Order: sequence, then structure tokens, then C-alpha cells
Amino acid sequence: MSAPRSNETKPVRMTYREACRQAIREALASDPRTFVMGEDVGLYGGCYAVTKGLLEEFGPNRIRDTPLSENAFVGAGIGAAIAGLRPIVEIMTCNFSLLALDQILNNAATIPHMSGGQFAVPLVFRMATGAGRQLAAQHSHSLEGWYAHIPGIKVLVPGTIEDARYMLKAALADPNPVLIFEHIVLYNAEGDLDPSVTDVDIRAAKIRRPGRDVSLLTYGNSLPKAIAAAETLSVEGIEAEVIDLRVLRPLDNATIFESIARTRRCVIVDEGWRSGSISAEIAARLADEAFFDLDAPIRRICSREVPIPYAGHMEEAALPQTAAIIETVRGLVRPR
Amino acid sequence: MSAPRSNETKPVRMTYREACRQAIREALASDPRTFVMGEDVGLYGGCYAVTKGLLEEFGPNRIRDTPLSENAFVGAGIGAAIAGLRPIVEIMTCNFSLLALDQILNNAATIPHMSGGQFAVPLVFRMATGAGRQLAAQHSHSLEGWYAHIPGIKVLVPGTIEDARYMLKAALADPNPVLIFEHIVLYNAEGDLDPSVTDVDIRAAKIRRPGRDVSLLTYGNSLPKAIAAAETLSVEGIEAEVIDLRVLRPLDNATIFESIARTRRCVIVDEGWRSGSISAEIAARLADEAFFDLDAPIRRICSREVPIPYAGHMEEAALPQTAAIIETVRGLVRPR
Amino acid sequence: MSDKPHLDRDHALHLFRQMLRIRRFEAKCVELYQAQKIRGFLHLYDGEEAVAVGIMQMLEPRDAVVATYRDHGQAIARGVGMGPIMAEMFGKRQGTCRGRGGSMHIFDRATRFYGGNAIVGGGLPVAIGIAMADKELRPGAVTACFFGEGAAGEGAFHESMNLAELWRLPVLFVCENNLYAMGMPLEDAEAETDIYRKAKVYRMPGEMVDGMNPITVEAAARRAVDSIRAGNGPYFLECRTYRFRAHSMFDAQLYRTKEEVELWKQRDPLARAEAWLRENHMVSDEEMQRVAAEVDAEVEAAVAFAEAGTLEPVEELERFTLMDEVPQ
Amino acid sequence: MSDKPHLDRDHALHLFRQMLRIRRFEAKCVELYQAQKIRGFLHLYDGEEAVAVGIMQMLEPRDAVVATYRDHGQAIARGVGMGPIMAEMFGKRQGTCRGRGGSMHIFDRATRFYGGNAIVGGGLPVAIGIAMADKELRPGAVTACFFGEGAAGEGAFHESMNLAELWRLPVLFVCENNLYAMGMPLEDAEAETDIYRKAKVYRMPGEMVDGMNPITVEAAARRAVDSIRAGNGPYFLECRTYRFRAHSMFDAQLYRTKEEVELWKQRDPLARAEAWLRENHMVSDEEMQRVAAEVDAEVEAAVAFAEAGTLEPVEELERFTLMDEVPQ
Ligand SMILES: Cc1ncc(C[n+]2csc(CCOP(=O)(O)OP(=O)(O)O)c2C)c(N)n1
Ligand SMILES: Cc1ncc(C[n+]2csc(CCOP(=O)(O)OP(=O)(O)O)c2C)c(N)n1
Ligand SMILES: [Mg+2]
Ligand SMILES: [Mg+2]
Repeated sequence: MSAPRSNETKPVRMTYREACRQAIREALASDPRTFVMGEDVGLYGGCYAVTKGLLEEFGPNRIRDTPLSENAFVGAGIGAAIAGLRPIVEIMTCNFSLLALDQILNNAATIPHMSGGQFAVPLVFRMATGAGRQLAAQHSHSLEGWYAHIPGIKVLVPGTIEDARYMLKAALADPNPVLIFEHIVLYNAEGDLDPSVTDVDIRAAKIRRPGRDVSLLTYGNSLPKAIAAAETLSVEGIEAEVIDLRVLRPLDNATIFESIARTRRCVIVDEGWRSGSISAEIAARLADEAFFDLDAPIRRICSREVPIPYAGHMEEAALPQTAAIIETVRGLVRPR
Repeated sequence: MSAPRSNETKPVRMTYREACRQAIREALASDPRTFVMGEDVGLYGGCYAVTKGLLEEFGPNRIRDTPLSENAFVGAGIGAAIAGLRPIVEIMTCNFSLLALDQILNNAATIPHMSGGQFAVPLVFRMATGAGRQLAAQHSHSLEGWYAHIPGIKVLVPGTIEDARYMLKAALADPNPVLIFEHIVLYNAEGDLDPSVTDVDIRAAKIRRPGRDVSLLTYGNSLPKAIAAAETLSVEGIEAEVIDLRVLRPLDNATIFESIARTRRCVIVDEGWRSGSISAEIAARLADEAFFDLDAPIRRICSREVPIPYAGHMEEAALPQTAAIIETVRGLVRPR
Repeated sequence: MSDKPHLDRDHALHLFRQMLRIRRFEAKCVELYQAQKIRGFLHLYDGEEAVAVGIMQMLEPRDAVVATYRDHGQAIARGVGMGPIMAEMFGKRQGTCRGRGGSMHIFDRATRFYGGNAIVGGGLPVAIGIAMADKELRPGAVTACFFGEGAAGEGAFHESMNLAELWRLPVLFVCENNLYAMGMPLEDAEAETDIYRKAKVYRMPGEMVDGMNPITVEAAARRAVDSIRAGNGPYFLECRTYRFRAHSMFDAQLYRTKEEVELWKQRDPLARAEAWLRENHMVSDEEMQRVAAEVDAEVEAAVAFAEAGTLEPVEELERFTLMDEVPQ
Repeated sequence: MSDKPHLDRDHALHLFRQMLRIRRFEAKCVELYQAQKIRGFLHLYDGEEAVAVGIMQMLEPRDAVVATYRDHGQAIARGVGMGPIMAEMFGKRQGTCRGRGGSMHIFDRATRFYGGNAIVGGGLPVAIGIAMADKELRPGAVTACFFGEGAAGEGAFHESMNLAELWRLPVLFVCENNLYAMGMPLEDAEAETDIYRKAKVYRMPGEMVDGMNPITVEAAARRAVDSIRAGNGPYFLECRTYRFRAHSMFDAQLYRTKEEVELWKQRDPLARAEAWLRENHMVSDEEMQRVAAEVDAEVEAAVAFAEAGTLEPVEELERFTLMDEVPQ
């Protein structure tokens, strides 16, 4: 991505939600083939208010409210993409995407290969993910890492305002189905946007905080937790490098391996259920291709393997937390 | 499980398909609450002929043909289990189970916990899995490892005639939803059944071939491939231990770790797509809890990350094969 | 069998009281949500009370209920204790689900209340299965399956309707048609906006009912339940009703006008029931005040019960993820 | 506009020839399956030829087609070359999908043939989307979506029908009702066995057609396509037909009697078309023999093309999993 220029331009403060909205507005304004389709994206203003105001601006043909028919409107997005449009399909939350998984896996991810390359499926699926708002089990899954198992799709997980603002543009420019998972807790997060930055690289992970002693690999709403942990550890003399994975499929091996080669220690933080999580895949790659670079066991901090409960104290106990990250790193690294 | 008695009893030869059928017949005969529900399980005789003859024997109330409504009949199985029956729900192949995934994850796996333990969901889902018969992408997925990500369910993968014959009984005795994945290539496999064995332990992995030099962890249709590789390697003086995982959730850590502690080398063979496969989870656990037991990188042999193609030569290239296992082990172990 | 509900004073007052219990309970929930005692998503039943109350009049203990995330009304009308429901929303161990479910997921074994499903349409297939089991194990039992008109958009609705009729299962489908699915007006969501007509294409009997009147709902429920218990298979009731409050606590209600809401409030089932009771001189002011006082006391007791509740120790977090046995 | 198909000799002979091309192609497939040149699942179209042939008469190059795993008939009638189809089943690089798809997944960009979907009901939502795009980009274009009556059991059917009518999309739904879904008799699968009636509940026009006669199918297709092109939204045709062969190559056909099959074979669309041509003295024996000879030659040429084909190098295995660009 283009490097920030000197402060001739002032940073713009906005929320993650607003960044998502501006990204969609830009896409609609710049490409007539693009439209938004999903439940309550229009009249209601978006379940998490991301698309608020866009119906008035672009009309019902570009901001298309759908009935509660996840399977059909996801499949319709796939057909529309194959036939020349560039849909942005919003699935209200990833929990409901299970109703459309057949279309995503058996059609979107499969048709380009199965047709011998005759047809591409260039579309974007946006969905809310994650827990932390006491919405209970059926509204709190983190399935992005699980989706990353599927060949034929790309999986993006914006964890910053900048990524929320610019990943969509890159995703729409991609000839493949791209899934973007927006974390429900991040929507209200505020941050500064560097006006000189207008693109992000959706192929690369990003070092959010350099460090020499241990690599913290994470994404999404676990990113702020990892950074907070790193700050605390720094006071103790432990310098943790925080890497924002940003793209879960295909994973950016280079950035990950390079970091581990320097720190020789790794902790992966991931809101998905531990078994079969994206953190497992990263650990497996390291245990194979970076085995001799590692000086310590690879630790994982994931969600507990339970349906996420409603009660606040139990939900908190079920999710990765800053304290656990600090504890785990302390167990791996002796302060210098 | 009860140890085989002296050869007072003769081994019985049968196919994996016949073993599955006898298991179902036994279940229906021994528990009036049990019934089979699925597409073409009755009149047609079962897509892979597993339930052939059972309609005549047990009638349409116990062998219930369903319309093409995976979501509803899977959910119906869940409701029936909650309300006191013991359904065996057959989903023709795991590829179609995606249409019912919402019911499996959001209801079957969630209701016991979300209801505070008021309701259990004691049922069995049987489905065919795997590739190798040139059925192309939409009929060749291996999703058992992917399902193993879900808390609240158990995942079984019978790789032998004995497991095909006795796992169902144990699964039906379990108060939780149990998914049994039967590999389409194994249905015609023949083997001897020791009549003195009448139960199998669905909590434990099993050493199918002892060895000192490397542990081959696998299951399902990759098991015969791993054993074939071990035989070849043995001639070269490399003794591979072949472990049949048998249960993918919850994984039997003890058996796996104990083997690695002895062999100090590990190759995992798994027909799922590599990224986010069950082999990733096993490697991640070893890289964490058995890190200092390992003398070599953990290798994985999985399916290539593509929709499985129809053409025979390309399908073969997409799947784990014996030759690749042998090659990989040679790269890890120096013959004694 | 007659389908006239017995309209004596006691029954009329009973219906009013049941609806009032729901109305006052929901009002208290709003208060407690603002006080942040209740968190997460909260969907209230104001305006729709006549549906749950009318239907429940015909259900017996042996019958089963499947509900949605908008489940307080069904739970209270079914006889689930207000205390455990409130405690559930407080996230307390004494809640119906030990705090794991919250407002959207009320489960209660004693009353065969099978939840509180927050996947739109997700409860219908489960209701099919409960009815399959009951047909074998509890002949004559009926499963009442509640869902909003939005659920008619889901494939699960279609598949379940067909299975129910095909297998002649004892299911009472109760569509709470409040004209909106979140912000989606029915006419923008369905090519056919008379939901009960959809039943016909499965050859299932169905009718549309005034869901703002517990008497008409009860009368229809009687026809339906009698037919189901007689072994004629499932029955479909579309109850036309209206949600007085926002969809949930996060809803600017951009999709409907204040005027429309006011128009419907003139058909408030509680106001109408109270008026009817008074016009027919069936209750005195004192009696009405006593009823209100008793209901308020019940609600306050529920709050006190919830307040006094304890938190499930986090050590119990994983408990029930896998069950050790099937509860009997 | 008149809905009478022009029944001149040339057209009648054309219809016969098209059906014969399919019939002979399928016969060859059986041979080659036994010779293990074709592998995997193979679903044949014998008996149903009149449906695909009748419908395709009304389609233009700008139109789109979505089919199922039983897709040889639609592909051939649509104009996909027999050679590439056969080569596909041989797993050759010269196949429609470079050997990746096989019999169940014929795709052809040139004729807007969007596959060959082997998930029952899985093609319907895709057809909805193609029609959405065409409405914007190719006004007047129609998407013909073929599926078996078994697909009516799937939620995807219900959701797609509603969207098509709700959004007035140019979709021609063609239900090939051959009375069985694998071994599942229609009357055991659907509470309502007249599939076209299901369209009514979405307020979509629909009719039942004799699917054993290409003339009646074409006539109905004309009514449907005229209505769709006129901007009246989707149209539903239930074509009553019958599968002469087993469901696939692994089917003992325990679910139907030889007598039933024989009865339907008396309505063989090819035999009837031939009889009609002869009775009306429209063709001589020589002509019929010439047609048959030409068709056989085409089939033989397709086999030769497939035999001469080469295998995709395994190095190309991962190609197209992710696309480098959108094909234009
Ligand atoms: C499968 C699914 N899709 C979307 C949602 C989000 N959602 C929750 S309630 C709701 C509206 C449902 O409307 P309706 O069925 O009419 O019930 P009502 O809320 O009006 O009582 C939606 C879209 C969901 N919970 N489940
Ligand atoms: C979702 C799904 N479920 C099950 C199957 C297995 N299956 C393949 S074809 C078929 C029968 C379909 O019957 P119908 O739709 O009537 O089409 P026909 O084969 O009669 O042309 C079944 C059950 C499948 N391919 N997809
Ligand atoms: Mg509603
Ligand atoms: Mg059929």
C-alpha cells in the first residue's frame, strides 16, 4: 500500500462502522455494476447501521432489501456475479450464513474450477462476526477461521479503521469470491484515517507493533487485546511483536515466518473455537516449515469450546482476553 | 473394548457396507425408539445400498424415506431426539449436509448447553464422505475434519469393518449428537470380524500397526494407504507406527502423545483440504504440548486445496496417496 | 364440537389477566434494560399478547411449544415462571437456562417449552421432530410452533410445512404476522402476503385470524387443536397482529410511521378486553385495580427473585456442552 | 401472439432429429460407461427428450440455461457440441470443462449454459441471480432453469420462487416431473403432487404440460417466453415426463415395476414423432434412415473427438481454483 505522506494532510477521525459505510458508498459510486443485497440493508438502515442512508442515496435497485432467504439471495448474488454484476451481498451475521453455506461452498467456491475456468464468481460477502455483546450462542459465533478451510474463496478480517475503509475496494477488484468478516464489537471503535492512504494490500498481513521477544499473531477484535497485552508486557521488558493477519485465506506465510525467525516464539490469539481454528493451521505450518526456528512451544489463545453463553461473566470467560495473553507470554519469555 | 477370546469362534468375513447394515439392523431390533430417516433409505435401498432390505424387515415407520429436504429432516431428527426417540438420520453424503448445517450447529450442538442442560440431543447422523470414485467436486468433499471444529457434537470415522460394525451402537448409547462419516471407497472393502468382539470404544484412537521410527496418524480411507506405506517402509528398515484416529472430536490426545513420545516423529495423513484440516489441529496440539518430544518437523499429507476434479488422473493427484506418504517418511527418518 | 369459547366473566377476566401479565412484564424489561440489568438483544411482545394467550388456552400439559427469540409472551402464557425468566435475563444461575440463554432462549422442561430459537425459521423443523416423537410416545399431544411472518421466507418453512402434512403430524403452526420482519414490510418480502394461503399448497387447513383479540384466537385455536387431536394432521393459523414497540432495543423504526403505530394501538387487545369487561359490567374498578396490583406484585417478585439470584461459577462454563446423560 | 407452433414438415423433422441426437448420444454413453471410458455418476435423459427439445425452440442466443446433473439433453438441445461433452466425460482437456466436471457438470460459455448442478435445487438461486443481471445488462433475455420434481422438496425452491416473482425476474422455471426422485415416488415426497400449483402460491403463472410431446412443450414454452419477454416476470412449466432408464448406473429400480416403465414407453416421444411424420407422409423411409445415419455419424465423431483428446497435465490441477481475471 502507498506509504503515508508528510502531514500535509490531516488524519480523519471516524468509526469502523462509518469506514465500512464509506467503503460501500465509494464502491456504489464508482461502479454501476455494484449493488448491495441483504436483509434490512435498506429501509431498516442495516442491522448494525452500516448501510444507513445508502437507500436514500442510491435507491432500491442498488440497495436491495431481501426477504429472509439466505440460501436464495446468496445464490442469487453468485448468479449475478457470474452474469456480469459485482454484488456486495450482506449476510446479517455469520451465524445465519450456515443457511447459505451450500451456495458458498458448492457453487461460489467451486464453479470457476469445475467449469474449467469458463466462469468467475467476482463478488463480496460481508458479514458480522464475533461475540462480546451478550447475544448468546446463535448470534456469537466466529466462523471466519472455519471458512478459511474452503478453497476457491478469500477471507478478509478487517481489524482497523483503515482496513474497514479500504479492504472492500480491493475485494471488489478481485475476480474471486471474497468474504469480509466485520467484528460486531469493532463497529463502534474510533480511529484516525490517514488521508494519504487510499488502498490496502489484501494479500499481506501487517506488523502492528514491532517486537523482538515473541510474535503475537491475531486479527479482528483480538487485535486490540493483543496490543494492550504487548504494552503491559513492554513495561516488564518483554517486547512482543503484534501481527495482524488481516487475510485468513490465503494466509500470508512470508510475514508470519519472517517474524518467527526473529522472535523464535509464537502465541496465536483467535476468537474462533480452539479445535480446528485458524490458529491451528498457523501452528501446523510453523511446526512443519519453521520447526527449527522455534525455541518454545507454540501457544494458542482461542475461545473456549462452548456455545457462547449469554451471561456477561460467562461470555467473558469464554473469549480470549488480554490477561490470558499476558500470562501466556510470561510463561514463554523470560524478561531481559 | 473386550479382548478377543481364543479362536473358539471363527472370524466372519464381510464388507464395510454389510457391517454398517448389520449395525443398523441391530440398533433397530434392540431399541424401539430407534428409527432410520433419510433420502432413499427405504424403497431405493440406500444410495450406497447400506440400508438395503431394512424397509422390508422393519417397515416404513422405522425406515422412513424423506423428501429432498435436508434442513427439515435433520431438524426433525433433532426434535425427535429431544422428545424421546433415538433417530439415526442418514444424510446421503456430507456434501449435502451443508444444507442442514444450521440445524446441526445452531440447534443440535447448541440446545443442551443453551438450555442449561434441560435437554439432550441423543441422535446419530450418518453420512457418506470422501473422494475416489470420480464423482466430481459436489460429491467428493471430506468434511469430517471440518465438522470436528464444532463443540457439542462427536465425530466418528470408521476405517475398519469392526468399527463400521460396532461404532453405531456406542454412538446411540451416547447422550450427545454423534456424526459418523462412512467413506464411499470403503463400502466395498472386505475384512474379517472377530465374533468375540462386540463393542468398540469410541473415545479412543487405535494403534493399527506398532512402530518405533515415526507415527503415522490417519483415519478413514487414508488408513489402508498409511498401512501400505508402512509395509513398504518396513522393508527399508523404517518401522512406522500407524494410528487410526477413529474419533476426530474429541480427539484422543493420550494415544497420540504417547506414540509421539516414543517415535519423536509425526506424519499426519488426512483426506480433508490441508488448510484448517484435522491434521492442522493435531499438529498444533503437538507443537504446543509435545514440543520437546519432537525431533523433526510435523509433516501433513492432505488433499490438494481444490474442488476435487472428475478426471481420474486429476482426482488421484488431488488425494493423499501411498507414494506421497512413503516419500515424506523417507525425508524424515533415516533407516536404521 | 362447538368452537365457541365459553365467554363467562371468569374466563374473560382470565384472558385479560394473562395479557396484562405479559404487558407489565415487558414494561419492566424495558426499565431493566435501560438500567443495564438485562443485556444483549431484547424483543418485546407488546401488542401481540392476544396471540400467545389465545393459543395457550387450548394447550394441555402434555402438549409442546416451540417459540422464537420474541418468546416472553409465549413462555408466560404457557406457565413458565416469571422469576426464572427474569433471572435468565439477569444472567443468573436461577434462570430457566442458568443464564446461558438470555431473553431469546427461554427453555423450560416442566412445561415442554422447547425454546426460544433465534434463527428465523429454525424452530419449525424441530417442531416437526417433536411432533414425530409425540405421535409415537404421547398420542394426542400437540406441538404449537410459533413464528413470525418473516419465517415464511425461509426454506425451512417450506420443507417443514410439507413434512408436517405429508406425515400428518400433530403440529399447530402459529404465524404471528405483525406485518414487519425487522424493517422489512411484508409486501416487500412475499409475493403472496396472505401467509395462511401458503398452507393450502401443502393441502394443509389454514385460516387467518384477528390476532388482536384473544377470543377469536382462542376460537380458532379450538378448531385447530380439535382437528389435530382428531388425527387430521397439522393446522395453520395466521394471526394478524402488530408489534407496538421497536423490533429490538436497537431500532430507529425508520420503516413505519407513528400514525400507523397509533392506528394499531387503537386495537390494543388489552384496552379492548378491559372495555368489553367494563361495558358488560363484569368487573368493578376495584377488581381491575386488584388484578393490576396482583400482576405488578408478581412482576416485582420476579425482579426480586432475579436480583437475589447468584451467578453460575465460571468453572461451570463448559458444563452441558456435552451431556453426561439424557435428562428424564 | 399466437401460441401455435408452426407444424410444417421441416420443423417437425427438426424436433425429431434433435430428440434423436439426444437418444443416440445417451445410448452411446451407456456403451462407453460399460467400457469404463466414462466413470463416476451418469444420469441419462432417455424418455425426457421432448422437454429439453421443446423448450429450447423458444430460446435465443442471448438467453441463459441452468441445468442439473441430468444435463446431456439440455446441453445438446441448447447447441453445446457433442464432442466437447463426450470429451468431458472422458476426462479430457478438450472437454467442456477440461475434464474437471464430468457428466454432471457440463458448462459452456458460448451458449450461456451455466451448468450442470449436482446439488438438487442448487441451480435455482443461481438462475435468479443470472436473471437479475440480465434484467440490467441484457434486457429481454430469459433464463431457463431446469430441475426435477424432487427439487420442489428443497427450501431453495421455495426461496427462489418467491424472489423471482417478488422481483419480477425473467426466469422460465422448467420442472421435469418424471415422477421419481431417485427411488422416491412423487406421492410419497409431496403433500401436493401437482408441482405447477406450487407456483400459484407465489402468484406466478404456471401450467402442466405433456412432457412426452415436443409440440406441446414448445407451445407452452412460447406462451411462457412471450410472457416473460413482455416483462411479466417469471413463468412456471411442469412437464410431466418419465425416465426410461435407471436413475443412474447404480440403481436396481426396486421402486417401480417393469409394467409401469413399459406403459410409459408406449408414449415414447421419439416413436410418436416418427409415427406422426410417417402418417402424414412427411418423410420417406430413406429420409428417416438418412437422419438416423447423420445423427449416428455425429455421435461417432464426438467419440472420436473424445478419444483423440489429451489429458490435462496434473500440474494444472490447482488452476482456476482462484481466477486471475474475469473471463470476458
Ligand atoms: C436466519 C436468520 N436471518 C436473520 C436473522 C435476523 N433477524 C432476527 S429477527 C428478524 C426479523 C424476523 O421477523 P419475523 O419472523 O416477522 O418475526 P418478528 O420479529 O416480526 O416477530 C431478523 C431478520 C435471524 N435471527 N435469523
Ligand atoms: C441436495 C441433494 N440431496 C440429495 C442428492 C442426491 N440425489 C441426486 S439426484 C436425486 C434425485 C433427484 O430427483 P429429481 O429432482 O426428481 O430429478 P431426476 O433425477 O428425477 O431428474 C437425489 C436424491 C443431491 N444430489 N443433492
Ligand atoms: Mg414479523
Ligand atoms: Mg424426478
